[in-house]
Amino acid sequence: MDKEWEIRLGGTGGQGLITGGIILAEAAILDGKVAVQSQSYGPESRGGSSKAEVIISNDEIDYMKVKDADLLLVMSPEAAKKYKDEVKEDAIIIVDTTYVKDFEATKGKVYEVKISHLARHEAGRELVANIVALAVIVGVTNVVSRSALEQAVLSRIPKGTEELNKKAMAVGFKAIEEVLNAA
Amino acid sequence: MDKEWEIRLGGTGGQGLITGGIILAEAAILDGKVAVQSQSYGPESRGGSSKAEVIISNDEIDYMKVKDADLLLVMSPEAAKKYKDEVKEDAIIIVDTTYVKDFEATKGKVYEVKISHLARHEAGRELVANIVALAVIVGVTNVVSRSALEQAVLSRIPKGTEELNKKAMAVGFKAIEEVLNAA
Amino acid sequence: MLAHLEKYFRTERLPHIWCPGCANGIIVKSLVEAIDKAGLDQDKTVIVSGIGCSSRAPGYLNFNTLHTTHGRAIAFATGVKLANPELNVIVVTGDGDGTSIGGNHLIHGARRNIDLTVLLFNNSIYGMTGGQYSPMSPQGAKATTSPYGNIERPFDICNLVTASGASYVARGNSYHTSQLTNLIYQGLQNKGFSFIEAISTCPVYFGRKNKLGRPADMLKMQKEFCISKEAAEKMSAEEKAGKVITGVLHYAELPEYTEQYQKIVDKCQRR
Amino acid sequence: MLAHLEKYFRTERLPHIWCPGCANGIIVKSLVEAIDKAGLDQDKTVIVSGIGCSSRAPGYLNFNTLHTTHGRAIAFATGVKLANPELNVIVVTGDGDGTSIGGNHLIHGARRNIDLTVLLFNNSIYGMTGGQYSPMSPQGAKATTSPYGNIERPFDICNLVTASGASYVARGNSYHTSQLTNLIYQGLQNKGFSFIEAISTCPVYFGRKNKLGRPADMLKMQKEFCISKEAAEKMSAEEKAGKVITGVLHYAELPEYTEQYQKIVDKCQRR
Amino acid sequence: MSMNAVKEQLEPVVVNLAWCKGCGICYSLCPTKVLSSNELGKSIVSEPNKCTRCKICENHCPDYAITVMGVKK
Amino acid sequence: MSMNAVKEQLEPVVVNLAWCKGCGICYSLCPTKVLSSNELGKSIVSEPNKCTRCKICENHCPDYAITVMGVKK
Amino acid sequence: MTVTDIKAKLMQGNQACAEGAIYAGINFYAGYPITPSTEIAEVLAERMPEEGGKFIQMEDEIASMAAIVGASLTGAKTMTATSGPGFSLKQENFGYGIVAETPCVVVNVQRLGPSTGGPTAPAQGDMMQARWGTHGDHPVIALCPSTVQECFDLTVKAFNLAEEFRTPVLLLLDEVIGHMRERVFVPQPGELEVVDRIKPEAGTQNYLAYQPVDSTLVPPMASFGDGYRFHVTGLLHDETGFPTNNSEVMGSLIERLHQKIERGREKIVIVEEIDIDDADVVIIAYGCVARSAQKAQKMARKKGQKVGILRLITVWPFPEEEVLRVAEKAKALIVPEMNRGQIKDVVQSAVVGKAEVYGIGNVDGEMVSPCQILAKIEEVL
Amino acid sequence: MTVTDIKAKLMQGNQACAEGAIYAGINFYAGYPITPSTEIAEVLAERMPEEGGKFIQMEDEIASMAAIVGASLTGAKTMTATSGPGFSLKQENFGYGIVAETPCVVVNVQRLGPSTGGPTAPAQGDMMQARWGTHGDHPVIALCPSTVQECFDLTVKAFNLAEEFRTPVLLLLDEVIGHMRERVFVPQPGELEVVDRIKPEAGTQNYLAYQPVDSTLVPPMASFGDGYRFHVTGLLHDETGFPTNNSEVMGSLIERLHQKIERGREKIVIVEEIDIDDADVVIIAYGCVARSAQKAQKMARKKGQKVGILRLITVWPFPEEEVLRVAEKAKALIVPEMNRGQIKDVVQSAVVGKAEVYGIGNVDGEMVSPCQILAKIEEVL
Ligand SMILES: Cc1ncc(C[n+]2csc(CCOP(=O)(O)OP(=O)(O)O)c2C)c(N)n1
Ligand SMILES: Cc1ncc(C[n+]2csc(CCOP(=O)(O)OP(=O)(O)O)c2C)c(N)n1
Ligand code: SF4
Ligand code: SF4
Ligand code: SF4
Ligand code: SF4
Ligand code: SF4
Ligand code: SF4
Ligand SMILES: [Mg+2]
Ligand SMILES: [Mg+2]
Repeated sequence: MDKEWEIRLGGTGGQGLITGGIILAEAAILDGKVAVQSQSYGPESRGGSSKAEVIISNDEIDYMKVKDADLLLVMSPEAAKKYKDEVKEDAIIIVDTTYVKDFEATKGKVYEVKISHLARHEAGRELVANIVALAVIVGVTNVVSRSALEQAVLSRIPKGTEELNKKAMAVGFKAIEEVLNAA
Repeated sequence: MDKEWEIRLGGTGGQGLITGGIILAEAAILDGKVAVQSQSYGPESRGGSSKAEVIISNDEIDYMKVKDADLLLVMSPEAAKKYKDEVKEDAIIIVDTTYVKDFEATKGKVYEVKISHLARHEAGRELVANIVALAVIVGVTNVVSRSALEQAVLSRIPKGTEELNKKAMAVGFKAIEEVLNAA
Repeated sequence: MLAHLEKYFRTERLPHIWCPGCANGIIVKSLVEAIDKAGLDQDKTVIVSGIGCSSRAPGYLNFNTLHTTHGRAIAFATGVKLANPELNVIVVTGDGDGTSIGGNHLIHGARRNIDLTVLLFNNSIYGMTGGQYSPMSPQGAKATTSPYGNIERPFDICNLVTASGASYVARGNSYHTSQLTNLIYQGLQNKGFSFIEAISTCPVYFGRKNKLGRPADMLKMQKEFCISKEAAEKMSAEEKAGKVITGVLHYAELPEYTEQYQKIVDKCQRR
Repeated sequence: MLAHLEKYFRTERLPHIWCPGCANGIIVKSLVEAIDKAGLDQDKTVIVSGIGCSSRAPGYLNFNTLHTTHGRAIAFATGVKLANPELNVIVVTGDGDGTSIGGNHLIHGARRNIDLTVLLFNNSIYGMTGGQYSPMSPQGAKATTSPYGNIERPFDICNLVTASGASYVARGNSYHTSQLTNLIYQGLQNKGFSFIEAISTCPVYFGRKNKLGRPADMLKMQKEFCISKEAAEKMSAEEKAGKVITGVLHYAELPEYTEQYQKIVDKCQRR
Repeated sequence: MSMNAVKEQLEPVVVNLAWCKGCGICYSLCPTKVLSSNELGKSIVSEPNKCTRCKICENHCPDYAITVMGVKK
Repeated sequence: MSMNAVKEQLEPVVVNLAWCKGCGICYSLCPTKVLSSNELGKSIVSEPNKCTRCKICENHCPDYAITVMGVKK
Repeated sequence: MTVTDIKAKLMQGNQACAEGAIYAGINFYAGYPITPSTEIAEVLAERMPEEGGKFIQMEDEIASMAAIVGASLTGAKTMTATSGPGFSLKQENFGYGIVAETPCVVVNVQRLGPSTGGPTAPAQGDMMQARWGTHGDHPVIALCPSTVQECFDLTVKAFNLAEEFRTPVLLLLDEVIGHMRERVFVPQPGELEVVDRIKPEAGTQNYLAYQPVDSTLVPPMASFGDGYRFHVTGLLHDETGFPTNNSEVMGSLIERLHQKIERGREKIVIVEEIDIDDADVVIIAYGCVARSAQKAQKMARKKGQKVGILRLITVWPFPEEEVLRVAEKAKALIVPEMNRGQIKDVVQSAVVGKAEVYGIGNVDGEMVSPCQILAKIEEVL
Repeated sequence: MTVTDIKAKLMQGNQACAEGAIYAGINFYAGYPITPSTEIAEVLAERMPEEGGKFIQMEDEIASMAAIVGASLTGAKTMTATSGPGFSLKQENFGYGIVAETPCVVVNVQRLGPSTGGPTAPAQGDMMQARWGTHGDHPVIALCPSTVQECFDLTVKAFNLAEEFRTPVLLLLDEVIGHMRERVFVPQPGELEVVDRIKPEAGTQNYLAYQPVDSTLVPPMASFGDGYRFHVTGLLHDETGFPTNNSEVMGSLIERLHQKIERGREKIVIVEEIDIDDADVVIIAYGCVARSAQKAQKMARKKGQKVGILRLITVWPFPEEEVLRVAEKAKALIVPEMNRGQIKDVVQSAVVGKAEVYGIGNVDGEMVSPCQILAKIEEVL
């Protein structure tokens, strides 16, 4: 990939989106790219909505905030509402239909995946929804290489959860392939 | 009196010189004059030397600090040393010879009175040395009227010490008269 | 709950910001029930807090509410109470807010025996900032700033407040809700400095870091380790080991600060 | 005295700034004698103070000396001690410095049981600023800010520090000098937070305002109202009324903070 | 049997799903397993007839999301 | 009797007048009235032979202005 | 009314400040002793109960600042006094008072800093701290008396501004003014304006504690106990008083806090102009140093030098227009002060190069003397 | 050494700051948690014992500041980190550190104020507080990173300056920089300069703790325990360290404290100039906003607009000369910042009317965007 990717991941606190953003950035660095990850919090540290932003580029990145995203992931209805318009015309939008029902895009191409549901029921724990989501993202975009993703995931997760997370990635890749094939 | 009086009272903490300065200023106001009183302290509130300054004038007083005094009272050797040169050529200098021995003036006219000694032995308590000193000052200079002085003294002292203080004033007036007569 | 809810809560601000399963909400319910039992006039009641998760409570309560700076609630409350002694003043604070940065105001409020009712939510952690240890974290506890286990010893805060001069000191917890309500109620009745430690939970930070299970598990633990003073009196030393004693731990009739001050005013004005 | 004087005092800075008859000088003498008895290496000993008349003491003592900000001596001392546990760290403070603005650091130092020896000069007043009441002024006492008599209740500071978690707590006074020396000495021996309240006098402000006579009279009063713990044990309640108990009031062997910390370092570095 | 009483028996416990955060306290503490969780972890009344009106659920719900009707049986 | 011993008997107590602030503690507390005050209130040794070397004066002088020679009689 | 109708009293600056507070109707004082401000507390400890008010000595300055804000919320007029070290400690809660819009008066009797510094030595070293000492963007009102009479009068003014603008107001004394004594003509009741709490109109429904009702942008303020049950927080909030994360609302609160002071400029900003019209050199001075300036100015005029004075009575918000106006006429401005040019730099920024600006900065605890100023006049003329 | 020799790591700004401290040789950290600075403490709680250093969570920010000054006196390299409310509380003891000349590093990760404000919203609202927050006249060194790499590098620099100039040094981060993650090339040991405590020469007799021995005016500093038994106080003192009331000595201490920083200007003041030479408009920016400026500047240049950047890496002492030099060439200066023009005013004062100065000031917790800057460029060109 050669273009600069502005990526926004939106959901609620506890869905692990900030970790998701970090992993994505770390994977990009492993791929030899430049990456910046930033985020926003609710009051002090808890409650409310959560947002992670990642920019991945071949060149130095000046401005670290995402304005109109090239890639948007939404995992809560609030995030969907808040961020769906802040995307580029040709953006890729990934929607976790476990929580976001009836998503109506004004711009971009939408991919609907029951991410959290798959995490809970296929991978085994909803906790890894973020990892499923990352696999979905990479499945659609190849914004980072699969090997870099795997390496980055494995270096950020608690010891003893390797299998769970590998499974989550597999579930994600599989799910998005199905969606892509169906399209 | 018509001139502006810059007065400096110097000694050690506990000699009541600040009270002395206040009484002098208050008396001046009773006389219908303008007066400013200022002072300096040791570290936070205790120890070391103590200095009170009073300016008495018929006009508004701009600058409240005394530079070269018209009238200097010194009640400790340190104060004598420190302040004896910061006087006008024709200054009046009153020295408490109880504590200040061998005072050598470079300028001004010196009046030597054993103020603290008189306070202790004639008035009855050294505590009223400042009042004795005020009477001495007024005796030499008439910087304030005797009646204003008495009124000011009586309004500043603790109840029950009226007689003691009146006596102190009398002792002071008498002592300075003797000095003046002797001169 | 419903009747109280409409009357005492700013329901339009609910649900509150606390995490799922955080016991703070349970303790606030006891507070409201105690206020109801004591029959306090809502217009004449002020609830003051500092900064922390627990200190967000006043925002949900339909009284005069004052959310101050971290640790200073008792100092603000002292101003409120002394300026207008007719107001009932309640302070809501956390273990960090009340015993760490705010420890000095706590002991001085107690010393003055000023008529405040202080309810301290003790979840053994700084919740709001994401799980650092507090002066009430147990020895050995894991927190983000004690990755190797906490080496500091926690205060026995009831003991400390008693030694500072408070007239009423009690301890309750978020499992034994009717006891807690009653302890707060008695604190509200006491004319003087009343202090109630309410053992709470922070399932998200304290619970996770220390592997204490789900929110319900943490409440069940409280049910186990908290024993009432009355029960404790009948127990042997071994039985009491590891237990935390709840109930009214100290009470003394003492002169109250604002009343003492009023005497000076009366004396001065009589002259 | 003479031998100690040259060795332990910065004699070129004497006479000190304290007013005639102020008992601070007597207490400092006991401190120096205790240090001598304990054989502390002057080069390895740091004396830390806050702000106040009593807090000027370190300036006269021939050690590493640190005169800090008002109320914060224990916090500075905590930094000194934890950064270099080989240093003996002594804190000199006043009743205002140590229990009013500095109350929080006092209770937290005690809670951590960090190895400091804290000597609190209690003259029941803010001397340095000219005689305002302090959290240790007796009820009814006159001060420039309590012209109608103090309505606040004083701390029993030994009690409070004990409740905070200190391992050694004692009270002495400026009349019974050898007892005081001994109490400080024992505090220096204790590896942990040691607290000694030394009852002092402020003849100029506290004495005058409360008509307690000359400096010597105030010392004689101390001789009367201070009774040792041992003597008190043999006295009836009536006999003890109005008396202040001196001696070692609390002692417990407890883990010391810097030693506990070292264990973490050792553990980490062994890995 | 009044309408209210009927309703109380059919619906002894009411959950306000808008406020329920799915913490699990109520359904973990309910002694008779009246309550269980839906797929989002929120509380649902699955066995209303087993309810003893002990109010443990209401008392311990941190989100004021549960109301128990009537009085303890 | 050595010179020192003689000196000690004549001068059992030495006052450093430069440091003495005249607070009166020593001469008020001295049980045998060895000490009294000069006209500035400072301490002077007026009855040296009465001194018992009890050191009450030295122990309570806040200004380190008194030294008692020899040991308690 | 002529001077003889009124009894002149010899008062200390700190005492006049305390008596001014009583005149303004103070109900509550909380403080912690510190040289050279302590007399304010001492006078009020005695006087407040006589007037039915409350005096409390808190455990420290942080608590004192907290207590006066708390008391203010019950409707009381409140004050605290301190000096540099205590002023530093009050900063956090001072900022709280600004955001929570609680009227109160904070006195700083300046001594030589930094740190413990020279506790009895005078200085004017906290001028910029007064403006910027607490974190975040905030406006500040600060008044600076030059006479003991002004200690009285400006204390009354400070209470008035606090009530009118719903904000803490600073009184910046210095040790010289605080401790000197001169005569004060104590005004009769009614003689000076006294502004009381601007409350919501009787019968107000749906009172919003942080919603302005007119162009002043100052919301009327109910008291705890009045029956409105409002919420107060130091978090950024909307007009209900409840916290928000909405950036527009947060930004507009901060903007309103500034604008309400901007709009009140005319009422707030006071300067005294002396012989400005023909002046080649204008001395810009405040506090005790203005007294030296006055003496120097008279001496210079006697020598025929065209010197004027712009005395800053209000220092914050800074009298930019007034200074610029003077700069446009005069050749040189001299700013003598007892710090290293804190206000001089602000003057510099205000005059955008329109006049040369010279400073005299004493940081040794000695008052700037008339001689120092005269010498500088010679230098720049 | 080429880039590939070094392993790039993804780090958070706060983490890079903590790791920079470790690289610089930190021995002691004391702090109190506060958003958005807490990660610095959390990383160091874990890392310090591994390195043999000490971490302590104190009871509040006042105690934290006290503890690092105390620890510094034993020879330790020390640091604390906080945000606005805590920074306000540290002010008194920060001033003590300046007067007592104790090296230490104080980090303020700025959030939206005033008061509790917006705890998770970014801001640059404490720039002037950093300069003037403590009472009395004092100099300040403050550095402002714009990248995560700089969080690392400038932390090392801050420790170095603290040691070299015997003074507390401020690191002013903002929430954006503190919380964002980007790659950091962690230098090898020896690669970055690390300055250690400048002690009295071995065998020094009659060591005077506050007597400079050379033209730097920085006295060598012994540690407690070294055998010198010196005295440290926050009172103004002479070169022995003992307090004095002598006005000359007091004044000259304050003067020396300022002069030692003045003389070190060259070592202390760092700016980055981008495309300045032909620029009509120069953006003066710092911290996270410099990143927006960089993006805007590139976009403007693409449009053919002659725009340059002066990035302030050192904010205090203020790079007056550097700014003036730019002002003499450019037509207009734009100062975008996340406050109401704090640094803009300082720029204004520095350029004495030589160039027009325009500000962009966000106080709503939103970062200044490249668009805002571009719009302003259009406006002023
Ligand atoms: C002066 C200051 N320091 C630090 C903080 C950050 N802070 C906010 S809440 C908190 C701790 C809260 O802990 P606790 O009082 O136990 O409340 P909890 O969140 O656990 O209920 C801290 C340190 C702050 N807001 N202000
Ligand atoms: C922050 C701060 N607040 C107030 C003061 C003023 N101050 C100096 S000493 C003191 C009280 C000292 O009382 P105490 O500790 O009892 O000491 P003492 O003088 O009685 O020995 C006060 C309030 C100060 N220096 N700093
Ligand atoms: S962080 Fe902890 S204390 Fe705070 S709301 Fe969440 S669970 Fe409760
Ligand atoms: S003021 Fe009191 S405490 Fe201070 S030196 Fe004098 S007598 Fe001692
Ligand atoms: S206790 Fe309350 S919030 Fe928790 S699951 Fe049950 S109803 Fe929901
Ligand atoms: S009232 Fe008791 S039995 Fe009924 S649902 Fe609640 S906990 Fe279960
Ligand atoms: S006790 Fe000491 S200072 Fe006091 S009078 Fe005696 S010798 Fe002098
Ligand atoms: S040693 Fe005893 S007897 Fe001798 S002078 Fe001193 S107090 Fe008196
Ligand atoms: Mg907590
Ligand atoms: Mg004291």
